[in-house]
Amino acid sequence: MTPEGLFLAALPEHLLLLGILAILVTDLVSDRPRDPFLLSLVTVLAAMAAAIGLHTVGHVAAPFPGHFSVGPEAFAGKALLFGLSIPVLLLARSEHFDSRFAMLLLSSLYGAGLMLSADSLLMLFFGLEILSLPLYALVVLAYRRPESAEAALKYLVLGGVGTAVLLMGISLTLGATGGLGYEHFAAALAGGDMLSRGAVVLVVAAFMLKAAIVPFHAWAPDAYEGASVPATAFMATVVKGAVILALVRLFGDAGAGPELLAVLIALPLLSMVWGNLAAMRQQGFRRLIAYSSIAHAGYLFFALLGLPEARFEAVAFYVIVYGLTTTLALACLPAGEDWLRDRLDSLKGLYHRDPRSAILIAVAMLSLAGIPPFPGFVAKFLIFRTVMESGLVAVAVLGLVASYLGIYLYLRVIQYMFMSPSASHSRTLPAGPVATAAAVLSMAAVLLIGVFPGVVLGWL
Amino acid sequence: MNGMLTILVLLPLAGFLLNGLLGRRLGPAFVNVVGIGLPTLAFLTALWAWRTLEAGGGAPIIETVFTWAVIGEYVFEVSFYLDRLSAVMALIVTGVGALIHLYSIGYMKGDESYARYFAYLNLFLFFMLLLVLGRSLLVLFVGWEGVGLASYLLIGFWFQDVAKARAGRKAFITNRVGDAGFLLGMFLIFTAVGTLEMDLINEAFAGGLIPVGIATAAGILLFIGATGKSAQIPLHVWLPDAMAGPTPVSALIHAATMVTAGVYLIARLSGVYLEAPAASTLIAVIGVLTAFLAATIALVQTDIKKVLAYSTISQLGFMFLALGVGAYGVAVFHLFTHAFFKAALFLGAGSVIHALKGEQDIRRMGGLARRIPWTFATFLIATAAIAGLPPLAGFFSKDEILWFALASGQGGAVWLWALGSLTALLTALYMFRLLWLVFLGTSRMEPETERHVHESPISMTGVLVVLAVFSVVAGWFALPHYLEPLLPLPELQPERAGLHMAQIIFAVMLALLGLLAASWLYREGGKPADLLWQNLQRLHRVLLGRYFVDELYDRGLQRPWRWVSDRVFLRLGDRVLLDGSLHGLAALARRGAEMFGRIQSGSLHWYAWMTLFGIAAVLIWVWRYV
Amino acid sequence: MTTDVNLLLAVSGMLFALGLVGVIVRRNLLVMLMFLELMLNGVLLSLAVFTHLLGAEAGAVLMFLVFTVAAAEIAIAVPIILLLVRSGRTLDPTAYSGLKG
Amino acid sequence: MSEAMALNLLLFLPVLGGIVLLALPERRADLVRGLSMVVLSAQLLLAAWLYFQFEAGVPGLQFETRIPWIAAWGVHYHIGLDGLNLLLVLLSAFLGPLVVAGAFTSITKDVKLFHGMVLFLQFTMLGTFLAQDLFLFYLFWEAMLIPMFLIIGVWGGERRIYATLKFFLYTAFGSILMLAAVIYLAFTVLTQDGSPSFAFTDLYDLGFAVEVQLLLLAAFALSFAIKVPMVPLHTWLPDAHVEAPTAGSVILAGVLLKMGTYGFLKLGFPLFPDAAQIATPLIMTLAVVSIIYGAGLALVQDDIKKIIAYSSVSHLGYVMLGLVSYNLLGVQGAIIQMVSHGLVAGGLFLMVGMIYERCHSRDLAAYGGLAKLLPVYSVFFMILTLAAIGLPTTSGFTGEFLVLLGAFHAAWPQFEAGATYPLVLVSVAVLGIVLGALYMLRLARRLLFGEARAPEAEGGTLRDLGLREKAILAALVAAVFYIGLFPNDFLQKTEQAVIEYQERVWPARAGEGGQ
Amino acid sequence: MIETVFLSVFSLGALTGAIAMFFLRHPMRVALALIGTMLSLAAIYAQLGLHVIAVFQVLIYVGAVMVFMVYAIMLLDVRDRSFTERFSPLGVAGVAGVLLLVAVLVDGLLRGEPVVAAVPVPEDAFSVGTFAIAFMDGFWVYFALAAVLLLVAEIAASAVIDIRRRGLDVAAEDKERGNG
Repeated sequence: MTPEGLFLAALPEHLLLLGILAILVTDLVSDRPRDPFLLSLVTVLAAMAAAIGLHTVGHVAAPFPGHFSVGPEAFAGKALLFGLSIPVLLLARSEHFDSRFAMLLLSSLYGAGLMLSADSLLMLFFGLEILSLPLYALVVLAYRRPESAEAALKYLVLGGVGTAVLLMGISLTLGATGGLGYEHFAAALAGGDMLSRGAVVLVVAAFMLKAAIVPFHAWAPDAYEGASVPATAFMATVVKGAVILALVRLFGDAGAGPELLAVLIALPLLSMVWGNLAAMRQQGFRRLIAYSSIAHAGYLFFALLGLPEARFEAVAFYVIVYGLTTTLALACLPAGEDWLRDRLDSLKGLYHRDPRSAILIAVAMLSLAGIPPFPGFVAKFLIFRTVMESGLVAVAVLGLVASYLGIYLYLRVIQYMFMSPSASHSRTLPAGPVATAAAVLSMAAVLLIGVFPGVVLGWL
Repeated sequence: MNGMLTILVLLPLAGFLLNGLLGRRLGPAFVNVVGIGLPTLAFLTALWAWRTLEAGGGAPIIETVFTWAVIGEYVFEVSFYLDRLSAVMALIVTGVGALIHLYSIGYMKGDESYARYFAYLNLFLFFMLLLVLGRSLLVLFVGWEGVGLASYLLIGFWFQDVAKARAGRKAFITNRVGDAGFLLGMFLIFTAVGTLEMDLINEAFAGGLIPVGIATAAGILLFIGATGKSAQIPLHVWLPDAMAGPTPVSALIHAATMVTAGVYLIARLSGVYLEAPAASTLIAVIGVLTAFLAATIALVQTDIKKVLAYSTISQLGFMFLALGVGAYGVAVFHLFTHAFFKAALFLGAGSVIHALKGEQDIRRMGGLARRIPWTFATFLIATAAIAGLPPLAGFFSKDEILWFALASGQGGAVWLWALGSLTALLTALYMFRLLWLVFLGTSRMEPETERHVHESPISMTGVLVVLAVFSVVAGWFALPHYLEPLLPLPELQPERAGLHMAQIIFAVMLALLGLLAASWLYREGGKPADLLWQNLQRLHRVLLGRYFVDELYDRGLQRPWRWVSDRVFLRLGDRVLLDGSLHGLAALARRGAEMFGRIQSGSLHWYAWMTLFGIAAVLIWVWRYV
Repeated sequence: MTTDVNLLLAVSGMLFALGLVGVIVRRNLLVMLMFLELMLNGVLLSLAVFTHLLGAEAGAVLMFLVFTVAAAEIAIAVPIILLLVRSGRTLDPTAYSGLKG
Repeated sequence: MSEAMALNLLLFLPVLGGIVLLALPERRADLVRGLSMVVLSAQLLLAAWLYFQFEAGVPGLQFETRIPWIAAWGVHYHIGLDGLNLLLVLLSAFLGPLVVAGAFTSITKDVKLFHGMVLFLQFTMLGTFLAQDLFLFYLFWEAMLIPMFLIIGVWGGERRIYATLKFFLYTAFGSILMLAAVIYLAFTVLTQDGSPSFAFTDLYDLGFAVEVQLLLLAAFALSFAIKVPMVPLHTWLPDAHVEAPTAGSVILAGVLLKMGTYGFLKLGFPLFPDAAQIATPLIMTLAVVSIIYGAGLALVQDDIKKIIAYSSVSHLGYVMLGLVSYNLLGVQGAIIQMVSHGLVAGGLFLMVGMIYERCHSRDLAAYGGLAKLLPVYSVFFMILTLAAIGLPTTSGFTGEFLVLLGAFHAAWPQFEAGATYPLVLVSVAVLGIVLGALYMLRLARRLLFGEARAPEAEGGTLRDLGLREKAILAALVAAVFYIGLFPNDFLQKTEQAVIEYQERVWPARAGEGGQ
Repeated sequence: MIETVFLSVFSLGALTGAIAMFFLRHPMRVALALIGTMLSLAAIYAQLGLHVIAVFQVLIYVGAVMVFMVYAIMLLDVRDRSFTERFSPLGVAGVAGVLLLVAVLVDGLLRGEPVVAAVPVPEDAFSVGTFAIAFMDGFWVYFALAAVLLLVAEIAASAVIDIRRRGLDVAAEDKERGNG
């Protein structure tokens, strides 16, 4: 591989690294804190542009054979993750934004990029770590209350357990198949012996932990609640998307054996029920989003049940839609003190104070609930069609019924905004201009996808 | 001429619309002109139509107005059909109708809803004409339901009185029960024949291609419809209550015309019934029972209009008896004569009520003959007519009925005749009772009422006179023979063919006997009768309670239905089973949510344990065999 | 040879399990962190066994990377714990359960 | 303007109106109302024009538009008119302006949102009827819930939250299983035909095993039956109706419920004919149970709106009965009955709204003798009551008569072949007309007749109907009588589609008369 | 044979250290027990021929990580409930967890023989020199990434430490408001 090849294939990652370094350098050089917003935004935009460009020209390369390769799916995945982080950046801009936040966010994206191009479990593990480590800090970074640190700690400890489990799985893969490449994992998937099965299920369990699938989900509600709004948005959208997309890539063309299949059916299904039900009675918005994200992780995992060629499309589309709508909802939250704006009560009567935000949140909620004509429906349709196509009709039906349980929690938010009188303590203000920009951006994308889902599907 | 029948039908409709929309604003004069003028015009048109029909030698005139619906091969047309039967009906309807409109001017004077009254009355005429002129069962049904509506509206005319509004509702609902039967019969005929045109239906049945079973079923179902409209057992209960309406309405709708629609229907579809002897027998039995039982009830009623109402039911029973033994023409004949004398009776009663400022209880009347002579005279004539005294109208028609009940080759039987004769006796008895109690003897009126007694205006008495005249002469038209080409009279049973003269004499004797009995029992305000009833207390109670049919319906149908609706459907079904299970599921979801919330306890140790548990579980699962 | 491998794998599994259970059982944040390290050590042992057995360089590389990652995790974990202790004045994680439900 | 473009315009007019609406200032309620009125009136004119352009007796769709939308899945933006949806489109367009006009004075809060939602609702309803692509259909079908959810929830009565959630969750549950069936159909098309498609016409031709058909039909039927609603899936309806604002009730009764029956007619039965044939006795039973049960419940209610709500359950039972007769008479009758019920129940709800606006009570016991207080009102109320009872010359009669005739026509040959049950059911259904009269006349009696009294009527005087209200009701009553007297034009335009329906579902029955 | 004895002894050492970690009260002693375990493992690695790993185990793990840990312990010598009560409320459940997971894992690992046949490995494959060359040859990208990882960790750690400086005032303020 020529140096140019290396450069080109990993261009998005290079750009991100460059951005991190640039911010670091400016931070070190200058005395007073400088606003790294523009720099980080440009970095992400450039990385996304690079990914889209390379996707468009159909670049395919393996600069580190057996470890790192790129292709259409990798670029598409990266582009969409980077794209999703743009509204998150805008959202972050309106609160606690500093150079460290920017660097950590970009680092995490860097890890996501690695995961989406990984060809070996080594690279996957490393990408996952680079993705996760900044998150612990991101959670605590919006430090306004002791709970933030608590949230970070819980995330960190359980994340550490997850890392160990993943490593155990990788180690067993090595033992079972003699290597750490994706082809070895595929062999383990296909193999029926104890080590292979243990390896695969432990790797999957680790991914479930990172994606917050019941019963490995316990960190998520607490971490989301403890984190700041942009950090929550980032975790719920980009991180979750990266984890699942990486898992799809890891599975490749392989399907799960019957034992693993049962796990891949039962736990996501349980997540849907658990997340949807537990979200029903939440009083904090971020916590609600957390439980909702647990349920959505369930839907995303369902895509793995589908036929290999359909998985990426289903997951990618779902991630785009889910990410955009979640960000949209979070971006439209009224501004104010953190504890106050997080309370669902603050949304009461929002329509009368700020109709635009209320409508946008309502759109986001309905899309998350999978109600047409919003794109969440198309995404859900795609997922469950994928499941059904692989012959698991009953499973798809169960999944749909489980997804039905989630409708109420989203309606409840709408009910608060439109049908309840304003709460007496609602000292919140309309969302700020940058957050509004994030909302508008997300909304535009949501609308576009809603009206022309075919275009996005075609692009994927 | 084309359009003649359409004009005939539309005239009253125009009256309804004009009076209904403009009457209130334009005042009583306008209402009078429209309300009387249009029915009169309609009567003239009917005469003209009849003349045209006769000019054509009685060949039916068919007039298609428009096509209501075409569905596949089936065509539902709105068309009118005039033959002798419908011509007679149309003449009765418009003639008596016009008279009663005229009468109403005086009767309803000063009522605040004067225009509404005439509008309704015109509406009734419109639907009644649709009923009698409609060629297809569908059009007939439109009229059928329409007259029911008009009846409902007019019974509840003084709607602020809850009892009156209820009576209207009762009439409508009871009729609806019959209508359900009617509809089923109609459907059955349609399914069997493929058309609803009644002339074609008759032809089809006459052709003998339709199985007897279908004819019987259809006959019975249609008869159920007829029992509703014509107040036959068991659907007779609404008619006495219908007397809540203004008296002219009772005369027109609930005596002369609408209630005879059932008779008309069966006569019209005689082709079906000729093929269904079982259905015919049922009709005869129901008819004679109705006639008898209603007559017994009429014996003890104390409301002047109720007596007449039960008398109407009884007379309708006679008509059905005639229909049941195949003497369709005779039934129509009785219908024809009954229209006059019963209208005269009702209007006479109206005149009495008018004179007494609304008093209807015959126990508080008496001795009115001198005070209101015209009313008395006409009432007397009509009473004699209904009692069957020769040579008045009722004599001829009723005699024919009894004769055919005995001798008809299509189900004539001794017991039908015997019961019918007994009823005839009772008829004379209760009618003369009424006459005695109201007009003769000494006054039992409240002094306040008595002071105001006055004869009715000429518009009312004039009508009474006209009707009385017809009550005399109507029987002289040999209507059954006029209709015979259309509705042939049944063959006589050979062994009884010679008994006609004896039967006539016997009938006259019965009428006279009734007269004598009444004059004896009801002298001095009915004291002898009271003595008699004291000896027959139980029977008296049963009769006063009208055989408790209303109570039976209330306890047996209405209350159970309400109970089922309330307790079973609403409380058990909707609230407990359906909503209950729904709320149960919701509660389950809430419980689940609470449980999940408790599991998320905030303890890091516990979270780690859950993770451990999960890992152990998935490992055990995938390693469970090998 | 098989006995050795089995012995070591069993030890590896036990270390891994003990590490995870230690996180659950001990009531001291720092000790819990150490048990996380114990888990990683369990993994490392199994990796070492397989690397040895198969001569897989990748295994050795992974072990090397695990060291790095372990160091990085501790580097982030300790400041977070310091932050917590600063506000809560205890190393007992049961005191930090404000987020729940 | 070509007809196909006109149809697209018809569908998208509310959207265009909604976009303009967004630009209007919140304070100018009059402008908002005026705009909605203009938009919906224009839509009505367009619908009427299309109705007259619609050619009777031509097989298949007219004014069709078919544009690929999600090409990879074979989803098309595919709309068109046929005999099945023609009248329902006309009905929706007809009720639209009336609803807005009816809300002139009753909706004073969040006027802009309200009209936006009405326009949105109109869009989704028309979309549901016009869609000829299952994906598109489902999209509209579900989207309809959103505006209705808000309309009930924001402008509703005291228990509006409960009612609107119940409405949404109940209907959404049906939809979710239908979605499963839709997905199943989608990939079956792909496996059978090799190319993805959601077009109804392609789906009609799929051959499934009977067991599969039964499951799929069950999924579709659950969704449709909830919306109809058929007993025992009806309990959302009274709550939704009672709590909804007048406009919501009118649209709910007028159009939304028809989506369920339309679903059966257009999709449920034709897609799964074998299953439909097997399920016919069950559906008939449920239809008749609905007729009786709804009538019974309507009798024991004291809330005026609940009475009308339960009457809807009963009336739509007739529609279902007609649909499963599979002969021209019954199905044509069912279509007419749908339209009729839309007009009548919609009108009754409007009238309840009018009286509620004046007296702020829906308690039947609080009223009496309105015929004295509000004579004009009473006349209209009486006419609509009678139409609900199915008195001849009103639309209710046309529908009920044809339905019952058709059902009888279908049941009789079975009776002759030894199957008594269908005939018994039809007979019970015919008896249902008695029960219908029972509760409607009770309503009329207690409301209009008796001693004159009404809450909040000072000195016994109430303002009778104004010109606007009279115009609304006059339009409705005119339509009611028109369909009652001259249904033939409608019937001719729908006939061809009904023939196609019956041939698709039960060709053997089609031969048995009625066609 | 001697190898087995050697491995057994050090395995026992590692397990003893691990179990001791459960029962030692002071975090410092726990740390020492862990170090003991790690050193035992290092010996095992060396015995398995993974010399370079053994070296790293001692250098990085014991040398760097544990020393950092020990510093933290000394810095935070909090003698609170976590000191007096060694076990969490989930002690019993934890023991059940031990039994379960140990049983499952050990059973699974013991029954699961590697299916890939063991390959003859050159004796010095994992000597520092050979391995370094192999590493730099085939896996150098990970070296670069390790640098990135450490950079990221450093940024993250410094960010967290920075919070300690500026964050507490805000936190106290917020808490007051939240309560009030």
